[in-house]
Amino acid sequence: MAARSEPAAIAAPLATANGLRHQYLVMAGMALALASAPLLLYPVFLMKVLCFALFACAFNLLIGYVGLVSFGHAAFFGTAAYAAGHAAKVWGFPPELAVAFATLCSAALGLVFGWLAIRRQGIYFAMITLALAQMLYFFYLQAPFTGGEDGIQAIPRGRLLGVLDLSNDLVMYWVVLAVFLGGFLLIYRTIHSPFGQVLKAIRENEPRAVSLGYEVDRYKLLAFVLSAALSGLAGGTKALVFQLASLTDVHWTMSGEVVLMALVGGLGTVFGPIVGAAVIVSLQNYLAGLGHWVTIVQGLIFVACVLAFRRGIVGELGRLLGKPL
Amino acid sequence: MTELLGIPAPVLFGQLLLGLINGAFYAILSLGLAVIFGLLNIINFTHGAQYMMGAFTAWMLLNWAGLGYWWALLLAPLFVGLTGILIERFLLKRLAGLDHLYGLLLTFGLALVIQGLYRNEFGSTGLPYAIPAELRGGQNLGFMFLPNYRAWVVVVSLAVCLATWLVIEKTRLGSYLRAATENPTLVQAMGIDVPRMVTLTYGFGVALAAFAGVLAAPIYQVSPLMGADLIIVVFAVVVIGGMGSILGSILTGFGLGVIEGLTKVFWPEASSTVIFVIMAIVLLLRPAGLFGRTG
Amino acid sequence: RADFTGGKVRIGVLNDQSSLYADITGQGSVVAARMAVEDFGGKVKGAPIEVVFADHQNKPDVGSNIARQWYDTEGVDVIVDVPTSSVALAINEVTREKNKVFLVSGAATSDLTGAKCSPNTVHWTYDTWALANGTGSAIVQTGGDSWFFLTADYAFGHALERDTAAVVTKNGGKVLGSVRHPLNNPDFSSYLLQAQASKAKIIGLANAGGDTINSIKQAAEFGIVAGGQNLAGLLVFITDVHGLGLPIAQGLILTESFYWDLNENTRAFAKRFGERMNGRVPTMVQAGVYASILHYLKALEALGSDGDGKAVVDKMKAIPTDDPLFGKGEIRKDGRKLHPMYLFEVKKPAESKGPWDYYKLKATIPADKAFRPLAEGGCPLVQ
Amino acid sequence: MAGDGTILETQGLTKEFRGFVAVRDVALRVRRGSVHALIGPNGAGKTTCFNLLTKFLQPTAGRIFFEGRDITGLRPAEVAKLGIVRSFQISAVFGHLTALENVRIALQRQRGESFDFWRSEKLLERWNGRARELLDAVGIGAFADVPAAELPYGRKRALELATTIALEPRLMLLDEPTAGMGREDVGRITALIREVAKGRTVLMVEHNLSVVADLCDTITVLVRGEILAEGDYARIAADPRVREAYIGSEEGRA
Amino acid sequence: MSTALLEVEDLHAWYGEAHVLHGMRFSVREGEVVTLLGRNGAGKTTTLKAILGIGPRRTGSVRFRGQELVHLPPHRIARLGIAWCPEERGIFASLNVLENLLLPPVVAEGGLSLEAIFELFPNLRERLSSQGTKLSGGEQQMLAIARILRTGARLLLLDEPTEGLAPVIVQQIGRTIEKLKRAGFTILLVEQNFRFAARVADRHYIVEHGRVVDEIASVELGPGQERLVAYLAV
Ligand SMILES: Nc1ncnc2c1ncn2[C@@H]1O[C@H](COP(=O)(O)OP(=O)(O)OP(=O)(O)O)[C@@H](O)[C@H]1O
Ligand SMILES: Nc1ncnc2c1ncn2[C@@H]1O[C@H](COP(=O)(O)OP(=O)(O)OP(=O)(O)O)[C@@H](O)[C@H]1O
Ligand SMILES: [Mg+2]
Ligand SMILES: [Mg+2]
Repeated sequence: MAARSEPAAIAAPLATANGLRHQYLVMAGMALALASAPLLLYPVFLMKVLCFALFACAFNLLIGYVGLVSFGHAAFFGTAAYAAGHAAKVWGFPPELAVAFATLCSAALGLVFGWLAIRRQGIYFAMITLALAQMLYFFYLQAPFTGGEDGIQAIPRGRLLGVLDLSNDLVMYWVVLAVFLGGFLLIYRTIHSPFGQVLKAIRENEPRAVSLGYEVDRYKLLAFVLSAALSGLAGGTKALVFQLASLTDVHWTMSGEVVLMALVGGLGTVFGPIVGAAVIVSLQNYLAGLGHWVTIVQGLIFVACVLAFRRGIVGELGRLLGKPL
Repeated sequence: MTELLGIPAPVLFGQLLLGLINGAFYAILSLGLAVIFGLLNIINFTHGAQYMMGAFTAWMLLNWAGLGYWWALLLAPLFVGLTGILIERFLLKRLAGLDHLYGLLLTFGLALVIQGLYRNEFGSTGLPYAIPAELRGGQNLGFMFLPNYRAWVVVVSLAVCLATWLVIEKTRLGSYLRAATENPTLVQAMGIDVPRMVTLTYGFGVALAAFAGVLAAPIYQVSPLMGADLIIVVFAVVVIGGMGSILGSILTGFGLGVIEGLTKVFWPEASSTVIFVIMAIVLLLRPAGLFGRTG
Repeated sequence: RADFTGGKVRIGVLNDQSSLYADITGQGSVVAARMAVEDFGGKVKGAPIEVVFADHQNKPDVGSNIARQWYDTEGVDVIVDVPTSSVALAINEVTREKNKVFLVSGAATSDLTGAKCSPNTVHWTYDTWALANGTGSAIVQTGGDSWFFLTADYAFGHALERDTAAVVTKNGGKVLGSVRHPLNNPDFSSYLLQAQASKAKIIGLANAGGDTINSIKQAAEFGIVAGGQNLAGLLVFITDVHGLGLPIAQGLILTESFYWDLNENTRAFAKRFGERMNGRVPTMVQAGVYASILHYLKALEALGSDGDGKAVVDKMKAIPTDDPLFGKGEIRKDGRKLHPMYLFEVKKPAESKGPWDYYKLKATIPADKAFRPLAEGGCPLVQ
Repeated sequence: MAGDGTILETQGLTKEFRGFVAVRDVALRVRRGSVHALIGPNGAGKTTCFNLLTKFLQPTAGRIFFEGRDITGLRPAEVAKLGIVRSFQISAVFGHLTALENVRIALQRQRGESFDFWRSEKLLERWNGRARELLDAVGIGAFADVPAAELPYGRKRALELATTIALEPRLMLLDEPTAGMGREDVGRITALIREVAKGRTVLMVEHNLSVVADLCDTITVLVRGEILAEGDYARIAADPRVREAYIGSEEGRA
Repeated sequence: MSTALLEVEDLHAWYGEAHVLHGMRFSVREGEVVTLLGRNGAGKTTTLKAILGIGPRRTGSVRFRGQELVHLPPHRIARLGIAWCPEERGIFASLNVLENLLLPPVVAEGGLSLEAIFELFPNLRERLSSQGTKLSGGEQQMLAIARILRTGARLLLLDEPTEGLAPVIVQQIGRTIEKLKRAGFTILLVEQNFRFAARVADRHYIVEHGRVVDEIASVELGPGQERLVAYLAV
């Protein structure tokens, strides 16, 4: 069997159920830290981190646990951003409905993309998702409701359930935090569910899983749709936070960015994508003041990252501690 | 006058020819990318930056050393290829055996650095580079005016592609390259210096990019970002052709140039997307690309 | 007693530092801003003035994010420059929401003083209407009465085409057709061939940056100008001409609101600017950054506070403008700064006497004719 | 149509790869409850036959009947659900999962497809007992918590067998179960197969003739994609055509 | 005692942290067929890899015709005339059968001609243009062996060459090894199938836990057989 070491190189240390207690501790610590973060840090920045962290986690579900690298995840993120923006601004949906609608749109899109792409593997899967996403980008560029390169601006944040006024950054922050934690826990649960167990088996040895009677394509498709939906949840929330949905959200560089986040944090680690998202978003934010040195410094950081922490920050950390994180 | 789908036939011929010319750039660039991917299993995201370096090297040779186009055609690939060899030796080598994503991230980071440095030095607008005196002017073909320089581009890139193809497919070297892609250890255990072969191959792929850059300098603006967006399209070409297929990347390069050219007539807005549409269709019908081997 | 937030005045230069528009805006704008602060004396009513800057990468979300953070946490009271219309429109929204001040120099869209106008925004240097009007009417009047457009396929390109086409027809010209190309398209030969086939006298380039440069360069290659057709660059900056080189750019007609070699004042400014910028000359955008900040500081001095952005802008509108680069002028109710626009022709290589000596002045369009009439913009502030 | 004694039957089974016929017009009949061997020289088409029977490959022509039902058009996973489970020529385990988890994956499938991503994997612990039983049965109970990748080769094959049995297959297809094994493991696996074959049907490919002679009731010899001979070991071993094509001069390995 | 062609002394090897070879020591004389026997995981394959300098980190001494190999890169070692047939066969999917066959460079005179190879393995002749990995398991094994016979290397390292082969072919390979020996090739063979090994080899080294624990000459295999079985059984 010409087993190209593709998934093996990404292969995460798959934790067995009993070695997970420390992960709950880290999770609790993380929730606490996030809850107190707005005391120290600018809430809008934090919200950006959270939205991208959720996006990266959703992406990681696919690459880390199914071994599929999607290069078109911006399609789900951006579609949701447009859907939420349009629903909130033009149709006057309340925020919770707008985001729910956005998530649904992305899930539906995930079903279509997944159905087309799921039978391809490795780089071909990546490329077909990229191609589909580029076609969608073109559609959004031309479609009147997206506002072309101006995007949908001034999206109202509205009132959550008619009561909570989201135009207050802090209130918005709590909502985003809740959305993020919800999404994160769902992903965590998925990984450690009977379904997740089958996913791992498929990633390890697909023909064997088939011979045991598993319809592997359906499992992959469900994972893909889940990932798309959660990316959509992140994108829709982001649109409300920044009151903006634009072509940036659907451009291939966005798909690239989420790959970066997952890589920098550590592929197939539970907390890696969160750390990766925090790092990349901070870079963008705090390096902006470096002016024309931004891209150079960013580039150097990527190079250093690959050379120094192959497993990503969290991956290396987990290795040092001898525990999967 | 004969018309086809509302377009006068002569105009159509002209567009086909132009498509072929653009295809020549795709072909050379994707060839380099395919060679590198084939052997190093690395998606060389620096390729666009290296193409740009080729163009800038030509500019520097002219303005700083007084060496003209023909020298540049020879020297720029050499210089840029050498920098490629350094990159392979000191950076890429450390990624052996890892997933392509790591190589992608590394080369992407490098591209950012290189483009940033050039921009800081030369500005973002770019610099002029004149068409060499020997190739100015053009031929009136009746249906269109064909600049001599463009004709030269097609001819020389066809020649370079063909030569590369012959060397890789028709000599033992080709088998070594393909085998080393799959199992470098075993090939080395057969007595072939795989590390050096890898280094040289990367250098060669990079030199091809630089060569395309020199060819491009007189027609496109010599600017730091000239290769930044190209890479993704060129990569699509490689995938459509079938990863690792040399012939595939050449033929697809020319073919897609033509298709893109036609799109510019019939639905100009979509001309930058058509490649991805084709990629999606091809991959759905032929999972390993047009000329790829299913494995 | 002056009342400045945080005890100081902080100016944020937000533009493209690293990509397409970095030469037009970029570090040069930051230098221009610093020069304005120095020329003003470094302090307003005893309060120090600071300049910060950031790169918005031409992405609206990155830009609006930085703007929010600047306004909310870093004591920035005014944002200047902001090229790329989509980003400028986003900042326009954020600034209005936070009641700060936005001095646009880099962006072109005339919507900023039209449907999207805001009491917190001043649009200083130029806009699509002014460009279309300057270049369009001048060319039609000199006999270039049939046009074909090469248009970048995004809202800005569409606007430029639409505005120019209107000017052309108003002046008795004809539009024979247009073709829309994707943004950052490297090869224009196909489109140029279509333009050639249209037999229009003038090929209007409703695009910007690298797209314009490449279209001009390749038009020369295909002998389009030699064949009797002429190019009209609708948004061409002096840096673009520099990038093209005179052999190719010569004869191009374009509209700008500033040229370094206009008069004593502009030459003096360019000299000082060049000393800090490697001998480059200021673009009109960078000049606009300088002038708009000077005027802003004057308003602050008169007002004695910067907390209420709308009040500051109102003050800016109340005081007539007067600066060494754009001369005397005013800011209209819709936020439009008025000054003359100039029609230039790019010199032949033989005519150029030194570095950056590129333009011949062909006509001056007086301030009252240069910009879209107040009533036609549809700005809600005007009603 | 086959009588009651036949569990699997093929008619005119043919597979062509780009002009090369790997399996030609094969009529195979496997008796219920028997251990049936498929032997033949390398490249005869044995693995291809397995791939056709389990639908990993689509036949060019011919039909396949399982318990009288035509399964020619089914997908691989459907065939598996009907109770035809195969092993692979190259050992196939889920390397990063523990031995216990490997077996559980098979047990889990019996609950129907597990698409419930919102439930805890603790749910799976109720299969632990049965999984341990199975591991004990193949003699690797002590390795239950070791990741499969770290098991020695012979034990991997044992694990694969345990996983296969967990599905309670009605027909087991084993492709060279003893290949690459040390002597002691061959003995153990032979015994194991004999054990699990009770009450099931086994179709196996094997080059080790002593194992074949030991275990199998019926032997089909495939040569160049076609059936050359069929019968019990003594009859096959005596057939000069089989000796020439396959067994060679070596005497009495049994 | 004639001088050894290959001498291995105090060879240690590690996969990462795992210490796998603990001071292997053996020698092979020119023209001999020597086997390494031992249970799964004893370190036989690792020994072959360590000789070639691929895979594990190693210390100690490996001398070929008196030349020290431990500091040489693998391709230089191969060029000295050592060829390896790996246990997982290593057939290249991107090459067809003929290309696979022609891949290893000829390092010395005296290799087999293509004709001779096809005579040995007639299956290969028919499948020349098909993709290497589309061959059946056994055919791939034949190809892997055939491939190194062409190169003229004088020392052949064969790792379980009979695995998965039909009895007729095993016999044929046995005859081939005898023929090669007569032609002056030296062979170091790793085997599980000790009946086969016993027939073709001059001497056997028993490997346990990364060490040679015993040496048995074939002639004494009659009485030595008991010893051997004792080593190999549980
Ligand atoms: N996908 C394929 N494409 C082309 N030829 C194939 C393919 N699969 C198998 N073959 C060919 O079909 C023939 C039968 O192969 P198969 O693997 O069934 O043999 P086998 O009987 O299992 O042999 P072995 O005992 O060596 O495993 C071989 O000649 C092989 O080369
Ligand atoms: N790549 C590797 N990484 C880590 N450990 C390894 C690796 N390869 C082999 N080992 C370990 O080294 C030891 C020796 O393995 P080796 O492959 O040399 O055994 P062997 O005697 O050839 O066995 P077999 O008969 O199964 O082929 C084993 O314990 C094995 O688990
Ligand atoms: Mg087989
Ligand atoms: Mg071994």
